[in-house]
Amino acid sequence: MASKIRRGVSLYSFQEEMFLGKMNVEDCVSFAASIGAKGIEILPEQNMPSFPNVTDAEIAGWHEMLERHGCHFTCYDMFLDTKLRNDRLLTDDEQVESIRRDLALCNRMGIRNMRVLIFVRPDILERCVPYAEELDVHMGVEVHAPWYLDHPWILRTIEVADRLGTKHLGILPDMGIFMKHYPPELRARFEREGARPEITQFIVDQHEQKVMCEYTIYEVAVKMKGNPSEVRMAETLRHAPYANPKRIGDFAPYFRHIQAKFYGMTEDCRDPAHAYDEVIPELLKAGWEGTLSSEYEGNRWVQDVMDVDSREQVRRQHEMFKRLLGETANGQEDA
Amino acid sequence: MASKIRRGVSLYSFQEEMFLGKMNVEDCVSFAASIGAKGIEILPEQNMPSFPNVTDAEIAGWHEMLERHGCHFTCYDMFLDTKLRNDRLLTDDEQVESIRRDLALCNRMGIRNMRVLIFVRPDILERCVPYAEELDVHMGVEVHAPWYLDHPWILRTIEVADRLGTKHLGILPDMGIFMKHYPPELRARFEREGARPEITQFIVDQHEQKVMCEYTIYEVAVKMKGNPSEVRMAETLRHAPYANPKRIGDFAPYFRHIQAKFYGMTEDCRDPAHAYDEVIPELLKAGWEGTLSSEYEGNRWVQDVMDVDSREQVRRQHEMFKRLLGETANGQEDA
Amino acid sequence: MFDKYLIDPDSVTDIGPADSPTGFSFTTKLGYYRGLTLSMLEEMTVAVDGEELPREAVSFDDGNGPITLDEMETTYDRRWNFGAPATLSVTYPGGFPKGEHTLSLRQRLRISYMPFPAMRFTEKTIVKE
Amino acid sequence: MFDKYLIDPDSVTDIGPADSPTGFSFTTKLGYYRGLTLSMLEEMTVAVDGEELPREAVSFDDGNGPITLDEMETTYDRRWNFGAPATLSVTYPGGFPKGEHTLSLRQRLRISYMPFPAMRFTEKTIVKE
Ligand SMILES: [Mn+2]
Ligand SMILES: [Mn+2]
Repeated sequence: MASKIRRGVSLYSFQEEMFLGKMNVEDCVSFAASIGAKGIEILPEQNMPSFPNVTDAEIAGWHEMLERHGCHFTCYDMFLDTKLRNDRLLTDDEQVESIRRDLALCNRMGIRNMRVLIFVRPDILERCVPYAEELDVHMGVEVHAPWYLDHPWILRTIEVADRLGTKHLGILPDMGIFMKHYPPELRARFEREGARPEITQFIVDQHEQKVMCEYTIYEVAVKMKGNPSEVRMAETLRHAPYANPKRIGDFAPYFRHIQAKFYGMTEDCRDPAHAYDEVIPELLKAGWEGTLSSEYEGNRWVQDVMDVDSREQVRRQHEMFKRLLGETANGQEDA
Repeated sequence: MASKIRRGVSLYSFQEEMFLGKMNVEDCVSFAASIGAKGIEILPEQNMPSFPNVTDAEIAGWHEMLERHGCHFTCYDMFLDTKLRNDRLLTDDEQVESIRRDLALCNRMGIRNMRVLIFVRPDILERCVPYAEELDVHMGVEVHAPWYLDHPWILRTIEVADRLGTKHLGILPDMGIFMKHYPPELRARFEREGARPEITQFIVDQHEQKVMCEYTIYEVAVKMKGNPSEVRMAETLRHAPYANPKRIGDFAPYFRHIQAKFYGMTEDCRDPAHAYDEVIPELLKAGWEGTLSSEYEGNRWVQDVMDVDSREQVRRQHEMFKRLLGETANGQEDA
Repeated sequence: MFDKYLIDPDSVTDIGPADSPTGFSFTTKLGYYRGLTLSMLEEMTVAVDGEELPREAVSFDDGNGPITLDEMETTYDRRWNFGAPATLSVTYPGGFPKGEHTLSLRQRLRISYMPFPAMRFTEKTIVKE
Repeated sequence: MFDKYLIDPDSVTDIGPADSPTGFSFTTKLGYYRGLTLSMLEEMTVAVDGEELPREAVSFDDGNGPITLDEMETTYDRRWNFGAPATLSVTYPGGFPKGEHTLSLRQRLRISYMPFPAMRFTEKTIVKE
């Protein structure tokens, strides 16, 4: 039986090349199509210069471009500028209005999933549910490390969704929560900045053993008298818990899209850090239907020593996805 | 159908009165019996002055004393002094030997549950499993906040237990992981030390909303320029996550004893902080069999302004247990 | 995340009369993976050889007209887009100094989902003949 | 956790000849909820009016014979039990000063399951006629 899991990319993945003017959005879409990643996740505040005053003609232009490459939108990444002003936070009404603006644009673009930033308050989202239902957009709170699926902040959103009985509020996991091993790209960067290999090895070993991060930070900062790069590397552990992949089944009804975070793939197309080999089988077991959307975030860790090649990194991740999803040459392509 | 959950107390609960010489161990046992908490959890390093050279006669004396009050032992709290020496840590062999010593004493005392400190390495425990099996003692790693059931460090112990197929290694939850509301005793203490009520209210509100603790600490320390008491109060949030009670069923096969942590009970016998009203129904639903063992830890928060009355606090907790367990007047007493 | 790309070192140009420049300008980008409304740019601090220039000396233009940093603070209807070059013009009598000197830029961004302001920094060596 | 109970203020007594005391002693307890092997007591720092006395001036006795703090460091076969009073004797020529003075004690304990040493502290006002 073919899996219902589709492959896609977030335009976030190509931020290095787009920032430098080496790729435009169509280059990204064209490349995604070439690796069978037909679902496109967009950050309007990154990719649409006229945001928030996007015209119907612009939207039509996007759709024509996507169709040229056989692609389609999967998800809209929203932001909420509660600190728009320096003299006060947005009021609750203003926050609801900002989200409603995004929901309306998302709907106009024909997108049915919206990534909601994790800091948005559940009671604000509760007020947005009627609009989300009317516009048929699923608001998925991004479960981003160091949060995890069972984190009580996330459970508050689940509680709202259950209480309202709505299908338009839930979560949207960022696979960074399944970082099982310390990413070699981060370690190498800290070593280039002056961290000593014996200290970075200690940090990697502690993480591998899943020691409470505060202990490791204390060991490195106080007992080993770590230098600033070493302490900064130890502090990255605060942002990198490893959530239990076995919980995916419990939460699967609450998400329809996944941000497939990664920092770098090996040449033989393996992710040395994230436990996709445990996560994807759980998704398959749950019969989950939705898109695995590449979110390459390695550029910032390697740009000091090499030209970033986001395409090659994303290509390798999709080779891994094909392997783990059991896609054959002709299998998933037309799904 | 009567629940299989029994009630008990840890002698830890009476530390204030015992430290001050106002109660001896028999006073504690006698009191526990009076409230139907017949299961006694002991900390040999606290309650047995001859530790670790405990004689058979001393053990017999304990059993006679317990029997006088109709009580029995439930659990042995071990410690592991890896830092016994100031020039090096205990070697792995020495650690195994120390745990084996505790397992043997536990067995001699006729106790089948041993609380293992959470910092003990899973690979060390793996080496101890044969001794635990031979001596028929269950080693339960104490899941203590800020860890939680699904924490990857805990999952390593579960992985060892599953791999070995042993029934003698698992966990031992400390109910502090289910701290759903900020304890009033802590707040009041910080206010006596100089924290301003508007700041403590902010901290309580943030915790109630389950905001990521580092955010609250930053708000209090940097943005609000909190005084030292306020910052210390905010920092307590690091140690107080709220774990999902719904996970209890998944982990129930791995524990046989529970440390029922609390900081203070209201006069009408409710715990204002811990979600026992959600936890106990999950235990009942799982058909869990074992002892809820009181662990009163409020003394340190109130001793600056009042005489600590550990007995009254424990009594109130057991009134709550009786209510939540559905015990009738004659129900559980003889179980 | 894009700190090293914040200043285009080849863009440094004097402004004002050629024989008595009143300052210099250079091309910069926003150090962030999306665009921001101008009100959220808290600081763009320019320094020559490590010496910071006054905030009032700096003027920003992303092609939609020059604006001071103080004016940006309350500009809620104009965005600086992702990857879009903008010009920072700096009052600096005599223009950028001849010879080898460093030019640095610190951006302070108010990102709503982060508890603290995001700081971006770059320093480039500029050689002017 | 038991900081406020670490010193028994009524126990302060001079030691040595009555007319020329060589020091004083007082009763203390271990600030912990269990007993500890003596090697894990890293410091017991006594101070009079805030002035710390040298480590060598202090001697400990829990009823099993006096021992110096340096000797305790490598004493692995003797425990200071929970709640058990012990005597700290301090070399302090002239004995505890007459009048109202503060006596403080800081215990530093090496607790294996904690990443940093546990610090306990108490200060009591002692009035000696
Ligand atoms: Mn993400
Ligand atoms: Mn406990």
